[in-house]
Amino acid sequence: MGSNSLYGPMDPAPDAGYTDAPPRMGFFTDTSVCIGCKACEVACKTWNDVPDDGFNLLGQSYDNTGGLTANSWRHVAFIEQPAVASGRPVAAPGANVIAARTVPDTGTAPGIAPAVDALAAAATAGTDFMDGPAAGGSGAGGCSGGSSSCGCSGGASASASGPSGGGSAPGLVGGAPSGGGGQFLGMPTSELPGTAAPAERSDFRWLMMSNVCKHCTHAGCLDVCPTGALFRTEFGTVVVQDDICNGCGYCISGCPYGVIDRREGDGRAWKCTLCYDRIGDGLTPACAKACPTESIQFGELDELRERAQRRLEKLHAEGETSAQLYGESDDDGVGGDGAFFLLLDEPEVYGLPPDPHVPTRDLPHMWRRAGWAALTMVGAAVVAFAGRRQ
Amino acid sequence: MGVKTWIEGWPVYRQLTGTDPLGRGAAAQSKKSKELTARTETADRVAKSVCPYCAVGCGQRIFVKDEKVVQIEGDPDSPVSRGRLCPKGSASLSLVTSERRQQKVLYRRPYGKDWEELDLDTAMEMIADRVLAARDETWQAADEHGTPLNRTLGISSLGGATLDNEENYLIKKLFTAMGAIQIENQARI
Amino acid sequence: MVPRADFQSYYGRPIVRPPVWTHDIAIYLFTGGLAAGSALLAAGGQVTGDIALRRAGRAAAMGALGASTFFLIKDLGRPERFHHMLRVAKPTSPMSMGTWLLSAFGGAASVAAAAEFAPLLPSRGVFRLLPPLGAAAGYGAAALAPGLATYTAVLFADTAVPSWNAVYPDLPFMFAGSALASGAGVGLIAAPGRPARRMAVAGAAIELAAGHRVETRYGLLSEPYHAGRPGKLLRAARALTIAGAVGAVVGRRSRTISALAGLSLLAGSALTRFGVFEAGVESAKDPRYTVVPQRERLNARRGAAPGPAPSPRTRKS
Amino acid sequence: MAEAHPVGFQWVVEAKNRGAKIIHVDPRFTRTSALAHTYLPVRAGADIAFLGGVVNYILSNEKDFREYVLAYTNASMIVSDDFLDTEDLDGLFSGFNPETNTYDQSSWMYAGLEGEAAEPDPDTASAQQHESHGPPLPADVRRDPTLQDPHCVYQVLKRHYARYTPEVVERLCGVPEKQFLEVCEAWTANSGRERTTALVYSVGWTQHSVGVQYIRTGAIIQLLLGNMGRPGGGVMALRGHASIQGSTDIPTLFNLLPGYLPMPHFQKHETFQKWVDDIRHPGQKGFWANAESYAVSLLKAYFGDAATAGNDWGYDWMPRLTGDHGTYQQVLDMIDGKIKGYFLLGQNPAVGSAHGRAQRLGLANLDWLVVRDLFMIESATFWKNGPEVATGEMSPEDCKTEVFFMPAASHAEKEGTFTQTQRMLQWREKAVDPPGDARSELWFFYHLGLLLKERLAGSTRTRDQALLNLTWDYGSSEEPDGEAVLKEINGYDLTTGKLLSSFGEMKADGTTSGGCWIYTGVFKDGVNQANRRKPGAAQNYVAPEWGWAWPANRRTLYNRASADPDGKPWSERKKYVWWDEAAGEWTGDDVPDFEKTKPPSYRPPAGASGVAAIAGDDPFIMQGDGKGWLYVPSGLIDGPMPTHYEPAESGVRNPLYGQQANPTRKTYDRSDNPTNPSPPERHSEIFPYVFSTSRLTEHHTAGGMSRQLAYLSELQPEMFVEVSPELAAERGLEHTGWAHIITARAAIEAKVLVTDRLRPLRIEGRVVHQLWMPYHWGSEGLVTGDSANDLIGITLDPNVLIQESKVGTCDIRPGRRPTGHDLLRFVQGYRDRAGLTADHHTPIVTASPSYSASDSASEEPADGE
Repeated sequence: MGSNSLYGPMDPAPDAGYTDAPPRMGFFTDTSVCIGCKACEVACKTWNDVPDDGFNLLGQSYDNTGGLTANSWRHVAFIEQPAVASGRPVAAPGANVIAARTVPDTGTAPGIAPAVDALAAAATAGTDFMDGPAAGGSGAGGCSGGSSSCGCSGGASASASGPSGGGSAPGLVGGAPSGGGGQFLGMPTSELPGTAAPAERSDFRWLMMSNVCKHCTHAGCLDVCPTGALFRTEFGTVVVQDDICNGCGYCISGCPYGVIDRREGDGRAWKCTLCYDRIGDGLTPACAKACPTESIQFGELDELRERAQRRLEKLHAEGETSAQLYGESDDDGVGGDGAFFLLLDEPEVYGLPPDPHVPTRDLPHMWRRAGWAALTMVGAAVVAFAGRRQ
Repeated sequence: MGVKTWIEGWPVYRQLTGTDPLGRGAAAQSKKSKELTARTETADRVAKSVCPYCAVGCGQRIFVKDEKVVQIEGDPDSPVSRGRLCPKGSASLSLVTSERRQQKVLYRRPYGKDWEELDLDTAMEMIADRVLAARDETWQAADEHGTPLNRTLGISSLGGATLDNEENYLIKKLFTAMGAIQIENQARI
Repeated sequence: MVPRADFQSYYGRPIVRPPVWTHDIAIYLFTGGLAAGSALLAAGGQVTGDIALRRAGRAAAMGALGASTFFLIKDLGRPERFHHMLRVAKPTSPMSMGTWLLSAFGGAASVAAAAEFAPLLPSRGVFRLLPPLGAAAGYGAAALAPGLATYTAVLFADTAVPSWNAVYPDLPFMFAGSALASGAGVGLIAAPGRPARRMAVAGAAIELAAGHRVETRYGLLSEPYHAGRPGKLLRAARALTIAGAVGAVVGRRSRTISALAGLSLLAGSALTRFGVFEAGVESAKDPRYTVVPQRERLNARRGAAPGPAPSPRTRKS
Repeated sequence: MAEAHPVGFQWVVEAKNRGAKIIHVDPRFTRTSALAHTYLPVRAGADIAFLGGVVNYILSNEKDFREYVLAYTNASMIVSDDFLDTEDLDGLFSGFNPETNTYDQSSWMYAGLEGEAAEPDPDTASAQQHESHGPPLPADVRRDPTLQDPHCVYQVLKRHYARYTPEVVERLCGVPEKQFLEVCEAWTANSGRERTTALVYSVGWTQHSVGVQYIRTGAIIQLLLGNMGRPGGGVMALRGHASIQGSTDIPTLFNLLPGYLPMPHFQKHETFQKWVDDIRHPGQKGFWANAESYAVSLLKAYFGDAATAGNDWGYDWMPRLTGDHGTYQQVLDMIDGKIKGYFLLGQNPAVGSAHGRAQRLGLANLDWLVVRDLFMIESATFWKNGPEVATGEMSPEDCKTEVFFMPAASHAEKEGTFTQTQRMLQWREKAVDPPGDARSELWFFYHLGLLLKERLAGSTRTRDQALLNLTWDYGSSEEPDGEAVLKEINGYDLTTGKLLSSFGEMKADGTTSGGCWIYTGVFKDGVNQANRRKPGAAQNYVAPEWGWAWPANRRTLYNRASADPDGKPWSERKKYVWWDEAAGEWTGDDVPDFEKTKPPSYRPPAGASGVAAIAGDDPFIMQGDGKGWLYVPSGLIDGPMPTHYEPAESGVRNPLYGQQANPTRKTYDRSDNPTNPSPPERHSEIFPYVFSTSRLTEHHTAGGMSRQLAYLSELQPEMFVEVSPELAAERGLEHTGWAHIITARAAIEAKVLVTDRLRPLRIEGRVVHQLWMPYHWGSEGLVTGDSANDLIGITLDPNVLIQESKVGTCDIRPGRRPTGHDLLRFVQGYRDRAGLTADHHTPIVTASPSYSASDSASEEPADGE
């Protein structure tokens, strides 16, 4: 236990009592080479004997498992993104994700006016879909108006039922496209469809990311676990011990990333173990081993961080300016992630919190406030009885 | 188990006496966790294999314990795949061990409303009888001009792209010898 | 009304996972607070010699504690493994600390409650020790009671649930006040008197003041406390608490009004817990409450230079 | 590639990380597009226009790798004066016979050789025999090394593609000129001495009525740019089944024998000698001259001692083809009651083959059916769960087919070789025994063979002699010995009993055997070469010691072309195989695909034939002239050069020619196989949209190996259709709502995914919407749904008889499809509106009558009055 035991940079394994800890191990997930094949999801389930997540078409591009759950310890997110509407500079040749580029109308169809405005609207409206709740004024169909009652708003209304909604299709209620009943994606409502020069519709990219437990330096789930089922391994990873967990559910709310989850019918909490059994025998975790394009890389965290920096610099040099590392820095709110990412857009686009912190950061202060409150309570009681002593 | 062992096994005691006062690591580790080992390490044997799905031909290692397949994963030695597998290849274990796999010969008699179970040997005999009967019934020794044909058009077959070369070889050899030329596979589709 | 914030998310799905806890946990919070408030009431009665108050307080503390334990265990995914809670003692886990606290309080409250049966038992042998033991246990329980009442606020606050975590400075006071009010409610029903009335007023005042801060001081993250169903619950809770406090004062001469005031306080306290519980759940379900404050914080930290954010894709609505 | 071959795609990603530029052309934005530098949406069915545009760009800008082209291709050869191009004949080549819809190819030949043209047989997919070698061709051809002769291949090609300008590409394919030119520039700039470009296609390319010509166009580009036979170049087919290459090499195909020997044809191959001569063409250049050795060795492998010179090695026992016996002909014959029994071996045509309804109706009209599979599949349960049961057309009570479901062994439960997509054989070790009654195909056919032999024992009937004389000895245990079979395939020296080490050792005198000559060498030195597993990291990047590739373990075919005519590498950067003057042999990273000690300077003596006739600078040693063919003077059924034809179903009138679609395409003009109308016919607007189908990463073909597994089913749980937002608006389709898709064959339903990944294209000045569906679903499994293949009709590429299933026309409507009998009425309603009455016939020849000289050809709408 050290001075940064609750917050700030530290090496977690020695802090957790491993006097002779091996180097900290982790994942670097480079989404710029992810092809969304989902081998990681399947390899993980195969190795860890994880049940399926139900058979539900979610309509979230090719994501039909929705998110990380007790039954999906790897999860591939798919984001279809019209890039031009974002105002994002069109990436230079050689950049990573140039899609069909905008070209001028070639005039091969003289009778058809290039409906540029409609296209811009289409692309803009398209972001509605991507952005979910950010219902836009220019949005089309049922998404317009930013009304929180619209299915697209995903706002504070009860429509946001969450992913564990028992087999329902969360995408359909939680800010999903079809809720409003109209078209949602790239639909200029007043224009004759297809009258625009197709290539002008937008620049387009399809982002994919294999998400996983972050194995935080300061792990909210681990900190709050009352049984010690969650523990820090000698590799610095965070593992739930299924022989200990009693399913209190506290860890689920303790996680700032929404990773860990309780399995229905089983009652215990489950999440990625970073294949504790495999890495203990010197093997690569199942997902990283299967990953065809080395989007998921496993190794010593220090080395992975260097590798990630180099990759980031290369992408920046190639003009992919939106590339960023996520969870790599050890002075973020969780002391750095043992499983960190290279993203091509802002974290929240992928369903990641932009600036998470471990709740335990404020725990001492919380206890102090509770102490004051307790004293206040005592004081009130004393006052209540004061003057009645017989 | 003595009281002493019991006490020493109590994480709170380990917290108080060990290097992990907050109880977040070494002290909280259970016996089971401490003794974990990968099931590939304890397998009885490993078969070198190849993924059965597409034609990339990724190397697979099949781990067997007590005559059961316990894990299938990529073969890192393969210069084709370097140990990697796609989702289908990664699902090979469940392909092989699935409880949904049919393990019994099933028979549906003409106009039957449902399957019946059938003994394997009986099925083989019945199939052999039907092959010979269909062959005799539809045999074409020669065309109307006497040009030899030596064949039957009464029997056909489809499949082979998922099978081994050795199997395809026997299939083609046997069908050709019995005069059945209508033999096709996915390569035509 | 907080202006609607623009933000991006992944198909509007939650980022932090909404608590898997059911309303059992809200009840647990209420009964825990009730046990704590009652224990204080009992101790007061003990000190002031108000036996009826003491007896009612001890009984209520014991009963509430039993219920509390029941609901806590009931909400476990593996209830048969409840005892695993005592495997470790983790200062970083409010639930671990709370479990130890609950156990200690449980012991004390049980002995105190058992002591109330002393008159029915022969006053010889070990039974003679009961009254003094009960007295000690009663004080012990009272000493632990404030902790029991307020640790649950830490339990909620020490999570990634946005609206629980953010309000941690005020939540313990809200719960402390609520616990006092509920304890006072027991007093008003069982043995109405000045202390109970005073405690009711004090508890209600603390709860309402803290609650007001929770509902107003935390910007976007206060929103779930006044919007939607949690808002309704908390408004109802406030009304009941106010009514209870007023009733406690004006119903001085009426046993009926006092009892009604007591019930009102109890109901108010219970609804407060439900409201807070649900507000947290709502804040976790909607990614807005996770993303927006974090994004603002991040942008502020990055200074004037917007960096890659705020994304140009966000639009004003 | 990322979509259907993700693990192979790792090499693309690696190349990209090293600076390669990735271009992806596809009707829909896929997971491959997501990682490509450039993605171009293209109209399905317009690939020849696109690639032809590239050819035009290369030739009109003289961007070809001239030294390579001159030395290694037939660019300089002079084509007959009689040849007339599609440009002259409104979309037909010279020699077209409108009665038979076939070509007399003599005018396509090189000048002076007009009489030498082969007679490809459209019924027997004879072009497929060219997988391992070119069609016959005499050695000496007139050439013009200046490439100026107007009749030389180079000039013929240039004229043919002159109209495929960027502007035309845009009009036909919907690809904007600017983007198209970027691709042309990138492709040509990255080809030459120092650089090579790889062309990778997935075998959806084969599923077109001009499928072979698609691939031919790619080959022309790669030859012009000098990308063949060189590292990092080539035309790479990504095939879709574990051993689909193997099942073509050792074919379970009607028209082939192992090693691409043709199945005997009743007229052309009446005698052994005629058969062999038809393969080797006495006097021809190249390795095919030794065909008699391969043929005799095969018959020795089949019939053993019973095959003697005296009985022509048992040739007379072999069955004969008379025409088309392909899988689609078979299915129609089943419907017509001509076929009694059917074996389905790990194949699920009720879902996986075109025209699912015809497949199922065929199955229902058999006497018996044997289905061998791992899981219960739709083709085994059509009689109770099929769509036709739902419509009331079929019921168990009325279905006579006797069905045997025989559980099969999985890949882990048997040993043997798969041949992967790069012709590499890899041996699999057996892990465990198969469960229950599950058995391997090897077991099944071995024991079936024993039973048949047992029943026929003692028979003197001629017809039974082949079976009785068949060698059938594969070990003494219940499960036959897979290695024994592979050894038989490899072949023996029968005088010594030793295994052969190369097909060069095969003899025509009956002293050798070998079940598949191109596989000879897989047991080189008595070692199972396919079982070699030297780690890739421990060898050079070609990894020659992992598995074994045919022929002779060569990993890149025609790799002699990686060196210049003098035998030196074209560049240091791209060195691969070269002539080592000091050692007097070819050497390099790969096994040289050339006679090891034949120097670059070797010139064949006059009158040489066979291998000796291959010059030291002729890299394409299996071709009749040792050259890469830009122009195919003989052997293809539909033309010597690829030409843009519209798909058999298209809403677009062919802008280039009066001839709308491939005039030689194989059609089955029957009322149960209607084709949606295309211009110049009327009513094409009844089916206004273009659709394509393909695979998802998460599933495998007809779903038999994926929809049964929870881990894959959860990833793609439902049948869906992808549409652009514009099409969604036009038809009122809602995201994740239902829609139904209709063709003249069927109506199926699917969930809607509205996505920007599909976009409308502007073709010929009007908007063409394309929609896309996966074809994995059927009625069995953990996740079920309608089958996309039900939508598709049967129209085949004439060269290889593969169906056009990658493009068709359809309509799409919101909501679920009708059910029961209403569904039949609903589809009939579409047919009625489209004029597809029972006596309707789709016009084949639509070129201007003055060119086609045909009474039937007509620009007049044929609405089937």
